[in-house]
Amino acid sequence: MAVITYREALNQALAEEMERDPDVFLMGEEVGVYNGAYKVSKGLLDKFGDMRVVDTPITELGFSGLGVGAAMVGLRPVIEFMTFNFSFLAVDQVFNAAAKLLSMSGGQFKVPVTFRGPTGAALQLSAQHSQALEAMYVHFPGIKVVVPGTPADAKGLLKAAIRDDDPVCVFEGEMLYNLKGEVPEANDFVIPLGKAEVKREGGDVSIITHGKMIHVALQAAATLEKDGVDAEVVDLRSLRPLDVDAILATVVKTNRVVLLEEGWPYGGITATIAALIQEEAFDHLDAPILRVTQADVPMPYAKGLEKTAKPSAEHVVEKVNRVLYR
Amino acid sequence: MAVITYREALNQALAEEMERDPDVFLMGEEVGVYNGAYKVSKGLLDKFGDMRVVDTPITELGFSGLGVGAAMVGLRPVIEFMTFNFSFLAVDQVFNAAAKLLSMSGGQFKVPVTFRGPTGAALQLSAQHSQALEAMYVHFPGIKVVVPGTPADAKGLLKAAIRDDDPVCVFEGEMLYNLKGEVPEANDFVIPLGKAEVKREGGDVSIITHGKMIHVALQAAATLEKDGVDAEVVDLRSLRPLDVDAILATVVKTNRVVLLEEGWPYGGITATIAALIQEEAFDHLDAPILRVTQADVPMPYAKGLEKTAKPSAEHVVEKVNRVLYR
Amino acid sequence: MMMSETQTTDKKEQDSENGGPRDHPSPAAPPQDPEWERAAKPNLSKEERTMGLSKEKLRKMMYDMLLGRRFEEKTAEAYALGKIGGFCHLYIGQEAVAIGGIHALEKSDYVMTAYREHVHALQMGVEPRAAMAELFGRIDGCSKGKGGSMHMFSAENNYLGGHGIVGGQIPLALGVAWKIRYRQEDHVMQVYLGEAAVNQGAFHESLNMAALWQLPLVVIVENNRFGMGTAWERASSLYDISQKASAYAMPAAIADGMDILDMYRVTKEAVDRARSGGGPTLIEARTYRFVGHSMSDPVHGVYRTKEEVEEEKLNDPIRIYANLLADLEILSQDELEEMDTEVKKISEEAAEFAEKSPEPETPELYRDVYAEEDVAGRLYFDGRR
Amino acid sequence: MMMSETQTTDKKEQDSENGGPRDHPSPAAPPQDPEWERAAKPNLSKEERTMGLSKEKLRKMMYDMLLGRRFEEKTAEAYALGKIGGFCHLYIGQEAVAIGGIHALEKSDYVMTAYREHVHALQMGVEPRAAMAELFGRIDGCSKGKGGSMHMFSAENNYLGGHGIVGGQIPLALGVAWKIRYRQEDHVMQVYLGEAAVNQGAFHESLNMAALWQLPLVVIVENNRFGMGTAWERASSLYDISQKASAYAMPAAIADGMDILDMYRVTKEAVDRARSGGGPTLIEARTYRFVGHSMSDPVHGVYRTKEEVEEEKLNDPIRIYANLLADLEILSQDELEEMDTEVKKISEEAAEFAEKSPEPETPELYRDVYAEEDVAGRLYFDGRR
Ligand SMILES: Cc1ncc(C[n+]2csc(CCOP(=O)(O)OP(=O)(O)O)c2C)c(N)n1
Ligand SMILES: Cc1ncc(C[n+]2csc(CCOP(=O)(O)OP(=O)(O)O)c2C)c(N)n1
Ligand SMILES: [Mg+2]
Ligand SMILES: [Mg+2]
Repeated sequence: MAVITYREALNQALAEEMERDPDVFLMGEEVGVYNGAYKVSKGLLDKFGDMRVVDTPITELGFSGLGVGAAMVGLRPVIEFMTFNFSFLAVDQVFNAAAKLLSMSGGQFKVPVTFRGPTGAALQLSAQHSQALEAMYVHFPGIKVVVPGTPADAKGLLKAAIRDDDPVCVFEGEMLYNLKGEVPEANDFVIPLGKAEVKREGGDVSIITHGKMIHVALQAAATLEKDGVDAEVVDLRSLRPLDVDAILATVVKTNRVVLLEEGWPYGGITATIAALIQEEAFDHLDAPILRVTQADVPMPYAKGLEKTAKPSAEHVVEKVNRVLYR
Repeated sequence: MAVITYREALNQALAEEMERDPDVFLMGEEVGVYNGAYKVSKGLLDKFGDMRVVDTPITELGFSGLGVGAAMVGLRPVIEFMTFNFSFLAVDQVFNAAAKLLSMSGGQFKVPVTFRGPTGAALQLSAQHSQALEAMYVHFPGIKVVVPGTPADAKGLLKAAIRDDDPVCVFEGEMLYNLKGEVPEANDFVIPLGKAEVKREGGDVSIITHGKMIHVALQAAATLEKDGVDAEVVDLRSLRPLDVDAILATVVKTNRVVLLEEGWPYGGITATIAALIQEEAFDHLDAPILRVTQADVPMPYAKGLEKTAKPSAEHVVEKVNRVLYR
Repeated sequence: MMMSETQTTDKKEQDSENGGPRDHPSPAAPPQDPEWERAAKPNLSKEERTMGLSKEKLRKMMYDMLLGRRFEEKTAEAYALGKIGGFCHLYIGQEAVAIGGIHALEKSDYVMTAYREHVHALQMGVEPRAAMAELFGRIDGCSKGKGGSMHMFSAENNYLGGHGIVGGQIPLALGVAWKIRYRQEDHVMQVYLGEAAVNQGAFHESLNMAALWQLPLVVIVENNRFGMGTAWERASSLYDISQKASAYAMPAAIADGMDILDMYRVTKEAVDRARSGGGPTLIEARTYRFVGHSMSDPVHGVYRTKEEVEEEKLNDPIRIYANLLADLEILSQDELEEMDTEVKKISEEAAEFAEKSPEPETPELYRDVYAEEDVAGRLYFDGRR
Repeated sequence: MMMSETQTTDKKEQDSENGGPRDHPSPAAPPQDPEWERAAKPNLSKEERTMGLSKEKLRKMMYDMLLGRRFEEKTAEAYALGKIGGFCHLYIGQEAVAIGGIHALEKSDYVMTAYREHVHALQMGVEPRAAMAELFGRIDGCSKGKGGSMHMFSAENNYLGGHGIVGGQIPLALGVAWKIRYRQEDHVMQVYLGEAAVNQGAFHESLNMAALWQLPLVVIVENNRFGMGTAWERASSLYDISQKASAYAMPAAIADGMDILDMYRVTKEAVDRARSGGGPTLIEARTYRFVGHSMSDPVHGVYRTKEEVEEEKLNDPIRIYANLLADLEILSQDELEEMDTEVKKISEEAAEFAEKSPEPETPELYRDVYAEEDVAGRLYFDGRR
């Protein structure tokens, strides 16, 4: 297996799927001539030409709808949001069109579109540019949502998303683009949606998370290990479909749970998972499920405040100690 | 106290606040000449003139932003969404502007705007017109959310929302507009945000809900009563701020909880409340918290399917029986 | 007329100039002739107006308008009886627009519109019985009863719906036009919208991309002068919708939406241009709604007077066309009545069929939500299945 | 020039006509003269160009541009040293636009812009030290360090920010213009945006309402020919932004954004019209960005050549203006250098001040999220407090 960056993994996924299927094209702001605001589409314009790697005007609502419409009639568009923060302008086409067309048409129109881009906070981009929005997307039936946290997952899940016949939103991490990791080269390497992965085995407590936060969780687990606590880290990878079996399995194994996400708590992913666990594994819980999220405020610009606002390994360790009653 | 409809209660609230404060104005589609798509603003144009009751072009993004901008410089706009289903087009101005301006400006610009309109399903309006979206709004810090379920609450909460210095979203119920109830006439009748109300006392189980669903809950409670089960029905009324004390009090009292909401389950209001209860009242729970929501699908048009998809008293009774292990 | 007079900017030429703004020529805007509108509708003899179309086609247009009218009258009846629920928007008075416009298309072309769509659906080939069953919310409906009045679809007929968000269908139609260009097909995408949707940002974002990429998109604005209760002049600072195309260097035209042949003539020119790679066109069809906005809205009262409606009804597109066909001896009064009896019967039978068609069963609730359900993990979180 | 030639539709007159579409006159579109642009910038003598403005004001304009330039050079320096984080968009090359535009305003008028805003903030009265402290993310910053480069605000100076969503500030500005009209004040709202924001639906929805209601809004499009790496001609089917105003029957004008006096002249006319109840104006300021889109974007390479940038730099607004003032003996070379030393010193001191200003403390995290925190119930759900 080659060691490549998360960015390169996404780039490979796009290139391979575009090679494989002429109906796949990439559209968004700066994806072509500029090679992508975060260079994810580097070289694709040269390779595939400007009908398949398309620079758009800054019109999120318009080109998102274009992707949905093109998908209705058989293309497999990959629509890039420069970041999901800008997708607020486009959600009508995602939630009122993409999510509902199959149902409203009585099954006649599939919408195999992929929406992708970075989610969450990078460094000091302040309130409007630092939002982790997967929780908003996952709320709407008809949409599928994946959140790769490693290069291998990025490649395997993006390929799966593009091949899937439903609208799939791929939430990437701006801070992950330079992350290196081993990635299978096989052209048919695909990670099926709905499969979580245990990123670290452990027996004392379960830390369940997704995306960028798996690295925070692993960091916390390392700290806890020094302290004699053996934490299991479960990476959900896919939020809808959700690997409930994997969640229940780790709960049954450790009986103690800390949930971690990058976004806000009210209506967050962790809220639904906590509700689900207490409903389906009530008797396996030796302590209440605790949650770690970002501070429930708009992200401030100041370096120190931002750092405090973000969920950290310290926060996780503290909650783990609480569920362990230590 | 006079007995009036929910619609009239909202109309009174608007008229009284506009009388009281010249900076309050109502803007939206069809609010003026047409007296409101649901006649909530009946007579207001004649009373206050076309600078204070303003018909807009169909441009949700534009006039929502107008409301936020006008609020930045001291007006107190009430922006009506004909229904919240159309507000997807406007959420960028609500979540990226209204929710964040005070914070981004370091406290310099308050945004005393009110967004209001019906939420949830009426009868056979199908997928795009039947969404209960309060869960999406409550996710964003900086926003306040209220969901009146009775005429008195409608009047008291809308008045409070208009007087509040933060952006407040008032989720009304299309199916509630004709509901009659006693409403205090006093001009200074205001229901403070963040105060839940026990709509029915009971000792065996707590049904916690909000908005239109309180009537489904009360219906379920009536059925259960015949069956010897004494259910308490807690109406949250305000979702952010949230009356956590009232929630914990009823849990401590009954030790069994069923949560009910009109919207979808993933990221729903009930998910957060379940997570919160199990975290803060773990040892008071004699059974897992169960949730009742609408079917996790886009709302279908067909009468029977729609009925099945909506949360019903039967669903609630069934879950209550389960938390009572009967 | 405007369409021909309005010239577009040639992108290639523009892009090839590399000197920056000062070198880019300003494309022509619509002509300033105050007579523009009459100019837009040339003064043609009765014979000329038929453009040499076959007798059959001319009769078919009449038949289609009659069917649309009678089908919707039946719909109103069924709605009053509570057989149909939800929002229901009738097209009575506007028939010439969609029927004239769609007659200018080939079978392989696509159509999409808003929620005032029954006639568009029928014209694209949806069986009256399937349309009526949809209105009744039955399993034999063209959307299996899941869409209703606002969301009819027919994949086999390239009818792409039926959309409820004002302006929402425009970016979707842009995507279909994109697909045609992408696959180098010679089809055309025709999208209809009400004049009030012109104010939506989606309209402007889409027209810009359609013109920028010269996509085969024909945008037909049905200007019936009201968006619910709001008169167009209270919603737009510029009355002339066709002129808005000049902001996109896009050809535009005005059609008399009460005259099916003028509608056909104007649309055909735009469709031919789109098919031959000439890019998009904006058409403003001036029409009028003889009925309320929806079943709950009175025909007149709050926002328009009885007199206004009565006066506009003198322009009934069916009567106007019937007189023309009679004068040209293409369709006699008797033949017209025969036709009418036939379409009434079809509408009648459609209602009987719908009445008999079963409601979708409960398992349908979780069908058509996802195309690929057979995945690992959980897709539904309502704990009901 | 265009502004004067473009006539608007008189709403009152239009509404009073009740006959419907066919009676509504089509307003004039921009002139078709291919020479429009040169026509837009009249051929004035050096004296005429100063429009009889006082020597002080003419010097102040120079001072302001110099300060803007030096302040941002200091900003770039501090950014390189890691003192400033996040996105940082410099205005170098475009100074004449905002400074000329804001000089046409009264103290009681309002300004709002996008994220390329340092100079707008300074020009509206934000102290250089408060602006620099904001960039450093310190408590003495004009937004208490919570906004940063993209979100500067100053209530006392009517500077309304500093917005990060392309086009997002336009509806907000519309709301401020609405408030001015609502309170019958004689203020003016001036909103700046980049040319790429013109494609956003928000721009169109807002212009329509501004024109429909004749609000005192002056919309200034800073056409620096690129939205990040996308040349305007690759993003819009029509090059001439000013012409887009014809879709709203709104007066429009083009200004030479590299010539502060032309910018002032054109803006002043629009501001006076707005103040006197004449409604909104769209101004296209043709300018150029001498630096990269943001600190991470190279000055040239991918989307524009070194040669192009070098050639445009010959139009440096500061040099152009300095020469004019020298020729008119309003500001000598020595005086200019004195000025330059002064503004360099101010920028220097601003950085020192920012360096010393403390970071906001942790309790600030939960301040300014809600204006009314003292409510019943829970507002924050992170379980941290
Ligand atoms: C985004 C959005 N806003 C509001 C509505 C409610 N609504 C439905 S139809 C309508 C009027 C539309 O008028 P027009 O576009 O002229 O079409 P017409 O009804 O005249 O055919 C409105 C406001 C909606 N469906 N979608
Ligand atoms: C809605 C939205 N989409 C995308 C972006 C990312 N973005 C930031 S600046 C920019 C280019 C804007 O160009 P222009 O409007 O011309 O302003 P300029 O940077 O040239 O001053 C883009 C695409 C954004 N901030 N907001
Ligand atoms: Mg209309
Ligand atoms: Mg630009």
